[in-house]
Amino acid sequence: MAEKLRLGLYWAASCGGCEIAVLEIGDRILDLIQVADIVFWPCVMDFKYDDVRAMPDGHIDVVLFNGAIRNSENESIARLLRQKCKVLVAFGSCAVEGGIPALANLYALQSLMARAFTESESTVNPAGTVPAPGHHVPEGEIELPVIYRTVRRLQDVVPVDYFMPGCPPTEKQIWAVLQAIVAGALPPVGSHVGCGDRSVCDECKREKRQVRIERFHRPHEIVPEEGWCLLEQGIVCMGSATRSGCEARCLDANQPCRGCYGPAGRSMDQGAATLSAVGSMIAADSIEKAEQILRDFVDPAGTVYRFGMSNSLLVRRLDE
Amino acid sequence: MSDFEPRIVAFLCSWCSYTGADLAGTSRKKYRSNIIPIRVMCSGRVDPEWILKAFRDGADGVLVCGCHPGDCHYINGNHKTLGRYPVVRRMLAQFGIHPDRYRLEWVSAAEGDRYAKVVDAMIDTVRALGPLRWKDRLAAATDTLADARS
Amino acid sequence: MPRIGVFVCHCGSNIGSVVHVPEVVQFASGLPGVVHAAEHKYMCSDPGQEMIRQAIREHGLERVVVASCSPLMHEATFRKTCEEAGLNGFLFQMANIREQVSWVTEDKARATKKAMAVVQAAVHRVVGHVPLQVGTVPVTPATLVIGGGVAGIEAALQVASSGTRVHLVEREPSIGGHMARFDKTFPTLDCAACILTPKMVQANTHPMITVHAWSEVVEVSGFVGSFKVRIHHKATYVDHQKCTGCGACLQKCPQRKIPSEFDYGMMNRRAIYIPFAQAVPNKPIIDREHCQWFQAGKCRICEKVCEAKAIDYDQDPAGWTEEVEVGNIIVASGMKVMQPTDMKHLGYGRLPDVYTGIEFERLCHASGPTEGHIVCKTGGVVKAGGRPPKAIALVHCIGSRDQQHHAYCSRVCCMYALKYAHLVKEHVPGCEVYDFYIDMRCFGKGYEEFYNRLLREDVRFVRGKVAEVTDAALYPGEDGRMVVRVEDTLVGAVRRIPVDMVVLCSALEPAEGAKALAQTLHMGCSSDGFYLERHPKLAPVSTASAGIFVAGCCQGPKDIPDSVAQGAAAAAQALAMIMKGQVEVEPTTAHVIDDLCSGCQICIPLCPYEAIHRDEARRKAYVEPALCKGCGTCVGACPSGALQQWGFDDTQILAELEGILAAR
Amino acid sequence: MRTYAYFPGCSLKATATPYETSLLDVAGALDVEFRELDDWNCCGATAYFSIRETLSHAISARNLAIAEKGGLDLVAPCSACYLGLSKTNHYLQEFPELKRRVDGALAAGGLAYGGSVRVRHALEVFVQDVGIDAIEDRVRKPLDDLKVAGYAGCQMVRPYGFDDAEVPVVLDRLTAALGGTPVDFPLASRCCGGAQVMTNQPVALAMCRELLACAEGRKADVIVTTCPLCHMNLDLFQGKVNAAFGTSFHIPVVFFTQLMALAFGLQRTGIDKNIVPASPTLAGLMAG
Repeated sequence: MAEKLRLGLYWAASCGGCEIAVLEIGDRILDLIQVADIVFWPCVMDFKYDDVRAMPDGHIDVVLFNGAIRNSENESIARLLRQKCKVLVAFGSCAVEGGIPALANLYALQSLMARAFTESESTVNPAGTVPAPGHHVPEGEIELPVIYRTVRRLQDVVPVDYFMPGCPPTEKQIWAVLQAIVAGALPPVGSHVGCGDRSVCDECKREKRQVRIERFHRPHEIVPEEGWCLLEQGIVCMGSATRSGCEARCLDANQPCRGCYGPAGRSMDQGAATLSAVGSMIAADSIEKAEQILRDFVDPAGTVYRFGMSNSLLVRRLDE
Repeated sequence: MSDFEPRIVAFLCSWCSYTGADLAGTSRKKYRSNIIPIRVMCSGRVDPEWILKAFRDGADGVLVCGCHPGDCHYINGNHKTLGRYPVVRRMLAQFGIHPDRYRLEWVSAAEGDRYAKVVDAMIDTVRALGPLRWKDRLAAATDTLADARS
Repeated sequence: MPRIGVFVCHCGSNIGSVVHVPEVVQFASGLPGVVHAAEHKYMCSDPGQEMIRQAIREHGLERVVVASCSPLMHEATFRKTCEEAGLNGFLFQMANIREQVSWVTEDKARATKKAMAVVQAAVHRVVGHVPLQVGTVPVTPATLVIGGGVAGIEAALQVASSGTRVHLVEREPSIGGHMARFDKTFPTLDCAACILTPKMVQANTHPMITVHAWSEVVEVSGFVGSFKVRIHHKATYVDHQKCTGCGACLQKCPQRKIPSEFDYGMMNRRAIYIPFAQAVPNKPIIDREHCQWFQAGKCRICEKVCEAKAIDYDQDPAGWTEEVEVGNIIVASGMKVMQPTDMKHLGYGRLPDVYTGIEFERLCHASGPTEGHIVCKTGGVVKAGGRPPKAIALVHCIGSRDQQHHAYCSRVCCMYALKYAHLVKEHVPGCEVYDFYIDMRCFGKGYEEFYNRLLREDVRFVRGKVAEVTDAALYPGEDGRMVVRVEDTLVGAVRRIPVDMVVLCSALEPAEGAKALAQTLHMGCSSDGFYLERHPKLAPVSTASAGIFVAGCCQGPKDIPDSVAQGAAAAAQALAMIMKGQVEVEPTTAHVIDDLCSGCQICIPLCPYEAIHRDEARRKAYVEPALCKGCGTCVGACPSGALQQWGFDDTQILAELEGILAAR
Repeated sequence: MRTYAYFPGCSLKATATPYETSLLDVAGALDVEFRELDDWNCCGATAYFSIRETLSHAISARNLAIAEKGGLDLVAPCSACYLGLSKTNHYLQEFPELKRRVDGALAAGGLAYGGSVRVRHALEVFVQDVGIDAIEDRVRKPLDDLKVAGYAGCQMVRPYGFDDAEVPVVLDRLTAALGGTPVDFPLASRCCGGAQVMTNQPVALAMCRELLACAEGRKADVIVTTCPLCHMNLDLFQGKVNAAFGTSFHIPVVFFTQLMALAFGLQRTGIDKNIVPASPTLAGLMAG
């Protein structure tokens, strides 16, 4: 019998949803471990970084890496795993394109720290204590990872072999990709896996009426008409600019697509593509009218880069 | 900052604005040389991706010129341009890019003089805002392991 | 990387005296892919083009960049040059270093630097060019002429004389336009009706001309070679097939007091009417708004007196629409005379006996309200038998050459004012004529001579812009008259000149609905609202829209000789196209990359030409190349990059952008 | 109760006191409160703007800056004040360089002006805000048979005015509401000569003469004006016009607020303070 496949899973800056998504495959995990050994999965089992450091280079066959690069620990483990694995898969939106953590790129680090550790309504911190990388305690020196000012994608720090987007990737797609890994049937390096090649509209069942947008609504403001394209109803839906593969689940739940699968087709920048499509659709014949209609399109950057800030052309806010 | 020479990319629709810019030349109107045009058939062709790409890759300003609303050679291509404009500007502001670095102006084929004025005004505005240097500043705002260890 | 050749033109000294061409050539030769770079004094000359052809052959060039003038000027020339050397014309890119570099930049070093950036952009762009084929479409042998004024009539007659079908559409009940209202024409003083009426009749009876009067073009679809035109015929309530034009109905209609549009409300017409005696077609129409039968449900007198049984009250009030197919279109939709009502200081609409130039024309006309007698109003009504004026003011430049209104000169006012001066002197013995002008513009053949003649006819020419026409008398002799206050710039004094009649030579403006028509035809207007010709000197009757030509005052104010000349010129162009039988169409259309299209349908409603539809079976968009005009708006909007435009592909534009930003 | 900031200007405190008393009485009768601007200064009048641009706008802007603190519309009854304040308002918006200099001057005095004040003429406030109908309702003694030449003058209508610059109509509408008869007065927005009466009197008198001749020609019992300067030129200098041109005009000239006070039946109209005595019809109304 051939040697069993060695799998590693890791989470960097992420919510943990991707880990849960892997467990969504349910009983089939038992099939998986028939053919694969999980050699590193800190979220689920007790592994130490030193265990990994002790492995020979290229020891792990495939690493599914989820989470963005938010701090020095994320980056150093990314580098370590890259060294120790043969195939590195950026798993989930955060690793592929920054994800929700990358929305922080719209703010300066100091203001984020202040908000999180002193200003927020639920915080009691009269001393104004904020985390510091190094700290002396009676037991000795402790060290925390250094938090980065800019949230980046996995591919910004190490070469990545495959990209598997989704927040999180669906259980069906995960299982399909795991099967492909086991079968050695992965596509050429650099490909996106576990997703489609078109846009969410391809999978969306809602009908288009080819109307222009007269006013925008946020999802909680109206009860959208069943079966009709949300964008045409004035709810900013990124489906047309977002890679397919999710089976338009959010749309089935009457929620607009937030774009977690990243840009569709040849588009370089998912946000710009969305704005171009949405802006073209509004019923305006003057800039003033356009401004008036677009006023209700709140927080454009936070909407169209909900998941893709690190993957965008501009990456972050830079104050002049 | 007075010796700062901004670099501005202009996307001009062929029928009105490029023709108007040509007319500025034919009428020997002088304007400053910091602007390089790219001709498209209609301002509606201008993809906001290009604008972001221009800013990221070294432009200090982006000017888009089209036919006046109602005068579009393609009936209403420029309505789509103007529909994209306010929201793109607002988004640029969210990224810390002064919205005046991106302007949409209507220049008809007869308005060579106006084109020259629009260009000079744009250059003045961008010069006052200073260089954007997006890539450099982005690199400077991006931490690496080396930074963390030092 | 394809083999690229770069050719930089001096354009005599136009480029070469500002841009340091050798430096640009040297710079270009160092750019990636460039295997050959050369300069020439005149790249568009035969030797210049030959140089390019030779270089293509000798160096095996696969891409060509010419840095010279605007692509709008010579792109076609150099594409052809490339084709002649066996290279597809679309593997070529033009770098405009004249109109947008050398002519607009003062500093030579900066101009040279900018030229390099422009060349670099073109070199980057041309790498991604792909060969494209210019298509041809057949031309339907028929022409639509919009507007039946003198320019349109001339155009229609010229086209029809070749045996080509013409549809002449006129929105008024009769063709003839403004000229039909004129009494005499300057400077020859020949009778307008005597020279125009035969042409009107000729147009109406020509076997190849269909006159659609009381009709409007409401929709134009298709493209050069085969436009589909929807013509809306307004309801006439008279069957013009049966009507003999006997005129019996006109006499008997009891509704007598309807202000005549033709006479600007100075005369009355009936509810069933023809606008003027020589109207063509000479068939009446019923004005539903004023007809007793339609409004009160009784009368039907016209029906009773009509022996031909032509009256048809049951016509659909919405009229009817027909569709015709034509190969090209001549727009001769004319102008309107500005109503100076908001110039309150000049008294129009407030003081009696203040007229616009065109109204005064009717006053001089034998079939006008005063039967050709120039007289003051009687009891506020214009009619024959009034008191003749003792003095008349002719005021030039009303709304023309005026920053508050129109910057342009209306070109005809000086001359018609002179004509009026002559007519007043002829018709009203002893009447003083004051002609208030800024400059006398008598530019045409025989015009200056006419001015000289008037100088000897005892007309008082006052050089100055009239400040006010008032009825506030101050001095003896002013009571009950109007006073023109003016700064006489030759005398250097403010004068008060009492007169009894004022003629305001008001500006010619774009016709009512000019903008809407431009939109129907997808053509451009200049900032003053007149239609934009393709080139003011070299293409004066072509427009930016292939197959659409302009003639007459819709393109700008002009007199009768110029209108007729343009009508004939437009006809010649239209005919040239029809005789050739086919036209070339640009291949820079949009197309769908099937693998990327999700059928999101965002593009479909954006296309003003309805060129995109959804292939229901494949759930994808499809662009019909014959309908696509190549604006690329759908391409800009496509959120997945599935739509691209030949010749303006995202990769090409981004390469151009990179070329610009890589420079310096 | 409508409330406005009130900029009286110098004339209303000196040569045109009947304008102020009648204005405030009429305002009271129409439930309008004019709150006099605290520590206001001269508007700069017309001429100063052509001599010292920055300074003239600075003193005008000072008034606007004070008014802005109160957040009310600023009402100027004098047409020259109205024009000067409006002009500064527009210029500061249009010319950033001027605004920079004026801001500096204001800052030196501890003031700042954001540009939010709306400058209004008293006539505009009565006719547009209170409304013609409300004015008509308040009439107790209609000006029956009184023929009124409505003389808007130039500064109220040009270039920032609220009425037509060539053929103003607001005064005529007011006259009709008060029960009087507006006469056709084609010179309604013609200049009275303004301050030329001091510097180049023959010119000013000739201009006044045109106005008076026109009013007389149209058989006006009274000329109604909106501006202290117009009033002074036409009333105070009417005798001089007669002397200079051998004419014999005797046309009373009143402020529109005086006509309103008369029609409202208020005690103080101030018409008796005029130089040219009331014409018989006017005197009859005053007596009745």
